[in-house]
Amino acid sequence: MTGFLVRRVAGALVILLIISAVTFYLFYAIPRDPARAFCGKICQPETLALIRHNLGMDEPLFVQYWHWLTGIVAGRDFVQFGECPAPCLGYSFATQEPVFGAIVDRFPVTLSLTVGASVVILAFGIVTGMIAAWKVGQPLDKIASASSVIGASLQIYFVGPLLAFYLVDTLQLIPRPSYVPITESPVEWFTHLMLPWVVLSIIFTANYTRMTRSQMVEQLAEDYVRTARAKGMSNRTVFFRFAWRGAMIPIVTIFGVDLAVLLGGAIITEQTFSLHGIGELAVRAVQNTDLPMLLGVTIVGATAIVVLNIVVDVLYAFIDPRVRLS
Amino acid sequence: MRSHSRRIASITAVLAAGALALAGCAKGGGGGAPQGAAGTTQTPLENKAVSAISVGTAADSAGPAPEVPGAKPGGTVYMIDRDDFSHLDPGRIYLNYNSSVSKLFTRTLTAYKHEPSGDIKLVGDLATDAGTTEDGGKTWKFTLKDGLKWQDGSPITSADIKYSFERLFADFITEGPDYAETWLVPDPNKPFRDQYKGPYDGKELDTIETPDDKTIIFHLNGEHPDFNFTVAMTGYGAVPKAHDTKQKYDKQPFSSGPYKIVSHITDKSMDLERNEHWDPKTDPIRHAYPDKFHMEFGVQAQQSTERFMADTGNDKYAFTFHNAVAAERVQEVLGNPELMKRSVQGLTPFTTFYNINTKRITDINVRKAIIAAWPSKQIQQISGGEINTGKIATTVLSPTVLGYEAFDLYGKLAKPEGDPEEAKRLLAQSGNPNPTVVYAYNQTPTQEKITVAIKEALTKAGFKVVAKPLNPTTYYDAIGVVDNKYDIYWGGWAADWPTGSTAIQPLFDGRLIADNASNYSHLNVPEINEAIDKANEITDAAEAGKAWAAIDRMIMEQAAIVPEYYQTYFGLYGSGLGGVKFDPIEGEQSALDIYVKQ
Amino acid sequence: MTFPSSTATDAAAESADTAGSAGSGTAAVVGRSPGQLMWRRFRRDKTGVISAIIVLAFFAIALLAPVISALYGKDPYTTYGQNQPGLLNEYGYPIAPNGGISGEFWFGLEPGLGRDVFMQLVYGIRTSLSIAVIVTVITTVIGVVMGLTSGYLGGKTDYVIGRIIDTLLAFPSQLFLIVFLPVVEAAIVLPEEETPVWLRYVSICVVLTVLGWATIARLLRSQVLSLRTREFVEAARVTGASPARIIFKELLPNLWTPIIIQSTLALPLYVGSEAGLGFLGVGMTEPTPDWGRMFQVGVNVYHSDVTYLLFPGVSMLIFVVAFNLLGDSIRDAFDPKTKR
Amino acid sequence: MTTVSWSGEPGTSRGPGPFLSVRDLSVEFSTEDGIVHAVDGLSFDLEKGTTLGIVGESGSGKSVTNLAILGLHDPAHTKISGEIWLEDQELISAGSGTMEKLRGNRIAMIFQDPLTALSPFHTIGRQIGEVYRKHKGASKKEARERAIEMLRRVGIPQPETRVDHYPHEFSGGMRQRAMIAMALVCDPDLLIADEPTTALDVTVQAQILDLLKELQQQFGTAIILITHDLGVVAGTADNVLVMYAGRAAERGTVREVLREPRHPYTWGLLSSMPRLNSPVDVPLKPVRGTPPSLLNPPPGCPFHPRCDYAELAGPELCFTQRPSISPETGHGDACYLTLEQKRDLRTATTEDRA
Repeated sequence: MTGFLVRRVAGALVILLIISAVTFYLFYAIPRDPARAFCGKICQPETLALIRHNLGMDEPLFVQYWHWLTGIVAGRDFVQFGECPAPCLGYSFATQEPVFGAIVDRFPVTLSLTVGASVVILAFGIVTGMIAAWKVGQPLDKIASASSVIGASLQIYFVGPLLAFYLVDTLQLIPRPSYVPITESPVEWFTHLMLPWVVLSIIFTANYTRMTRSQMVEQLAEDYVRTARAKGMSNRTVFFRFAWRGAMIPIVTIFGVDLAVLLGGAIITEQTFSLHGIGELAVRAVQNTDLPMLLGVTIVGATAIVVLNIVVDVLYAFIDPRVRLS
Repeated sequence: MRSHSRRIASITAVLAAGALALAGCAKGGGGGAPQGAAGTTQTPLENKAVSAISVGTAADSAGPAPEVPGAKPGGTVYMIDRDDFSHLDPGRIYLNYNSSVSKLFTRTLTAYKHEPSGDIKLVGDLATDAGTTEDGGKTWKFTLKDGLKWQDGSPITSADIKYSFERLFADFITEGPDYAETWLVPDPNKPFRDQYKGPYDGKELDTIETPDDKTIIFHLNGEHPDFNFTVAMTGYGAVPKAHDTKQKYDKQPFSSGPYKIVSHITDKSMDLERNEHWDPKTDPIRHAYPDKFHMEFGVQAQQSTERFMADTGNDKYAFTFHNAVAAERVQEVLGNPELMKRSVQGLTPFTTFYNINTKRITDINVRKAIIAAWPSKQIQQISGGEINTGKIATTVLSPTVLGYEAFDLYGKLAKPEGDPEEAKRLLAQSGNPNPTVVYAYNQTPTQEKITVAIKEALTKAGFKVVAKPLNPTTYYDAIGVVDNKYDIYWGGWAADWPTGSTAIQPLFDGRLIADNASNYSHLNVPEINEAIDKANEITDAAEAGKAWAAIDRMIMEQAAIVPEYYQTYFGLYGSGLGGVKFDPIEGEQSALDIYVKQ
Repeated sequence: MTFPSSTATDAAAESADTAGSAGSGTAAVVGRSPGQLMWRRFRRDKTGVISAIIVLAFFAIALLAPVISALYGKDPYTTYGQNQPGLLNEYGYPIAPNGGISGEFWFGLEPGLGRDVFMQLVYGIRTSLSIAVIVTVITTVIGVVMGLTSGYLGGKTDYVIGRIIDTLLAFPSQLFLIVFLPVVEAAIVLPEEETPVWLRYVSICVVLTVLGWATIARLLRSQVLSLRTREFVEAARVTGASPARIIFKELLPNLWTPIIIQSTLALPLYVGSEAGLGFLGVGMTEPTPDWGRMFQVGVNVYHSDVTYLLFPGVSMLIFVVAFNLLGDSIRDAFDPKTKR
Repeated sequence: MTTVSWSGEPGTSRGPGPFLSVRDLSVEFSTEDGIVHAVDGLSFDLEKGTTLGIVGESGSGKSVTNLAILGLHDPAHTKISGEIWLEDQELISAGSGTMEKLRGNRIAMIFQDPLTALSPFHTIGRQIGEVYRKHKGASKKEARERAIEMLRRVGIPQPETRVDHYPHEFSGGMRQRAMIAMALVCDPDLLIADEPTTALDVTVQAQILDLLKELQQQFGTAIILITHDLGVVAGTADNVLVMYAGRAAERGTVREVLREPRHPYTWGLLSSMPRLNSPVDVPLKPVRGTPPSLLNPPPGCPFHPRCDYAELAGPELCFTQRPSISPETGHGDACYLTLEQKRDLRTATTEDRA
């Protein structure tokens, strides 16, 4: 287990290094001058040069990248912004705040959104999938299958505004989506995030319904399930204790892969409902060509995905005793 | 302001912060008459100057500000907007949006006072009057009022003011205006930072004299008769030496105004509370009725419009500095008298226009043909009509600038949809009936559509149009290159203060052409350059106004730009608020007279 | 002491038999090829057939767009609303109710520019579908090649390809999509040239492909890894078959099912992604008709003109649902074990 | 000890009779391609403490028969008719609750491939124990002790630690032993072993078969041993039922069927089997052709397309009419050839080989 973790973490670090380098070089390849953003309306060339120096942009690209890397460990000191304690991902070109702080600040929103949506996706998707599998071929199964096909075909940017329009504006059934810290008011946290959760999870839920159903059907045809039945286990036991375990393995795997997609979905969802999460931060960074922020968000996003994938692998070992973490 | 229209700025949210910072603040003058409740039909904003701008007296400068009828102190006012304030350190402020909020906690030597009549007066804010000069603008003297205090209760002294100017030379203060810096060093033609490096290494700037705690004297290196307008810019606001946290000051400025910042979470929220040490008797422009302000950021125009329309919960007590009614909801809002009662409307100091690169299109007839063929009406329709954009413009100067004169050299108001026949005639004169023009545009959804219309209209007139999309984040970098390969590209501007000098000189003085400079049409006509110099020396405001209007006409005769709009602002606020007014100087809602209805 | 009877699939047939689904068991007996069987099963699936007809109809519309345009008498580029007075009001919205639907403009007019919605939709299918098809084909080919190479060769190659796949899958791709497109173009096109339409088209394909192939490659890699140790492959190897032969004759035939299933899954996803790009403002540029851009406009104007959002929304929903159902049917036909 | 008889009237309650009695059992699957007649009118009996070997090729219906006894078929796609009596309990008409109580308790089953037949997610101990808990109402602790005891009984070393292992940590033979332990944990009266040794190597096969025998002697369990391997039958079973195309082709005691096979199909099976006492250079003779389609079974005797002697019984008989098994009790087979014809042909072939 320890060996496994050490190797996986090392691998993850390499991946993150590659991603950061690619992103760094790629984004810096955009023909633009961020220094211009720090210069007044009527900008003197000397001022521009001063700003470039302040930002460390007068150095070769690989030196800049090196500074960026060391900043994460040791912190940096910018003339333009002041001190930036470790872990320093630089300062935003747009808001002039430390990138790391901004991300930490936004983290609870995105975490609430994705965790909540994951719960909806897994709970609802798996439950409906199991119901469908339990009632294979019966009307309930057909309804579940049909609605999951439609759900899987929907787009966040189509459903989001429509639901908001009808549920919030027209019918006023639920409050307008926003983020209330759970520490402040758990109830409001819940009610205000309901719509985003639903919208973000619609597409995924449908997929998990389909997947759970087909996995369950497949597992129910497995030999060991037949053995369980031959042992006199009741249908319920067979279904929930035996087949379920087997069906969960591919679902956990797919969920690990989906996390990246879910994060992408969170971007659109946050954008749709104006939630100040990391996704929204990212989109603004893109719009502003806010390189440090973009880089920071990309790295944090990638880190989240990589770490969660390790978690999924560990989880995998718990679900499937055949898998050994070595 | 370099945002094409609020629609583009707010909805597609693609303008780079850079562009926003560049956009500068709206120190334009003149009063687009605020039109509070305009009923269900839109009241047309006339193309006429409403420029009752004057310099106020010491009496005008004395506090307290005249009471707003019906206003009572107390309550919390909410503010929702798309963006957080990019800067709060006065030295780094150029953007109108930052200025609007700074007025709540940063005071300047002079400020604009909005008379109930709609007239605007430049009055002393920290100073007892709008400043005095006896040598045509080379030496300026200001005297501080009594009873001025920082938020910790310590007095605001002339040394603080001097220090506020000195620190503008520091290497990290690069975003704000640099008029004063350039004028306060011995040689205006050399980089000012080479001549003084700021106060942090202990050196003082000897061109600012503080004979006592109340008096401050500026010795400029030239005649600047409108220097008292210059120091009204938030960029020259007061910063205390004892509490200057350098870079950190940008997030937590030390208050000299009626409120202080109690918390500021970047991009999310900012909370203001009363500054008990602020004395209303010293302040001619601020009321400070609410006890608190809670500001929320990240609300797109679409959402803020919806929230104002819904008018529930705390949104009842909300206003917005900058967010306009989302273009797609304008129709709905205009049709709802109840909403119109809670709307704010007015002409901003911003003008927008299409630069014609005179370096590439040297034939004036081709330039005139472009203006003639231009589909102004179609563009306005695509952008959501007049209320979302502005009045179709025909001049360089905005009606909000002192001295503005209305004229329409190319008959655009008669044929706003474009006159292909006239354009063809002009092209025939030029000798090339089918010139190729490169139209570069900011690649945003609205701009793409506008491009379709422009291409169609110009093609009809015989042009061959190459449409060149530019990345919104690098748009200004691309068109800012002197040797750019584009012929027509959009731009916008607002004067830094309501005289013609900052409205015209940066854009059309041929001697200022440089990479990243703002003379995007690259116009370099000696007569115009000379006229600019002359106009700059006129000390009488009305005379100067006339001179600038004449230059305006000269520029339009050169067909250097296709004027687009005099921008309008149209915003909503919650039903629980009173005293929400349009600020024609900043071109957005003002927080100074706001109160919670009780 | 066993019967050397019948075929090598003895065990498989027996278990299929005992499981109560004699499908594959009898297949060998009747002697139909898997292709024929699949076709037979598919034809019997009503949902599948209807979906196929709908999907084909979409493709037909895409192909026949110019014909439809000629019959209908309009094109997707003319700004009817701006050229003819009385169609759009001063805010650019259609004056007639329901987004300006009329006998002349069947699906109404686009707010702002006043182009014909029906034509936009018809030509928009072309853009969306062609991009989706191209990207699906390319990602599948790359994915298959990489997956096969990685799985078959193993060792260092596998390690390198595996890490590339990991990296790509760990990348927040939504972000990458938004940022990468402008970068690609800025790098290629000279400032004074108009960015050609095909370049944006190609960039979209390239970006979607770069981020898309990893999924299928990962899937095929694991499939190949499990196939590689199977007897028939071992046998081929022992008998000295060349790697090419093993890959093309032994491995590939066994991979067709996952490949086809994966690509039917992917295609509607790419339709969505392409529209998503348009929605975020980095998709196809004006004036090329594009569904994603219609969405973007639609989401902005739906309060005043909901019709304009509904047309692309519902059309896309129908297409994606039909394609997903078709995909399911194809999957069932290939692999009756997971019958719906 | 006669195993196979026609006693008993369908539908009537029975007095003391054979322990297990299958009467006219038919099993049909509906598939997309049509109806598959997997088992067609099969009858047989089984007494306590004896072993019945069911032999046949793939798809001959032997496994289906036994799944029908356990009621493990997919009810949506399967039609079953006939009767199955376990002492005085009719199984086909029994409710699912009754069947649940019987399965694993009175009737247990061992499957061919212990790797796939055991749940990979649960420990061996738990899988054994849960049967005991379900049917005997034992506590977790008792179940665990019972599991250890059972593991010890089937010859697994260190059962105290092995009980907590997962199936993938066992070797193939050990897994099958565990499987047997699981089947026998409730001392069932009837054990159905479906190809219990096919997946194992030869030495382990023998051990497993010995184990089954030994346990049978200890507990008096009746065993149905399904196999396609006559060798296994020869060493283990008391009686044999040869199945072909869902029907009984021949039945009798092991001695009868192996020594004096009557049905040409049985001959084929035997001649395709290597013997230790026959010369190595004599080639084995497999049954030619392939098993018939159960969708469209050939008319007449289902074996006729593969039978070398079909003409001997007359020009049409084998091709048009289905032979039924005769005589009704004792050593019987379903063939139109006379006993003399069979004996002559049999002698001829045996001499050929010898």
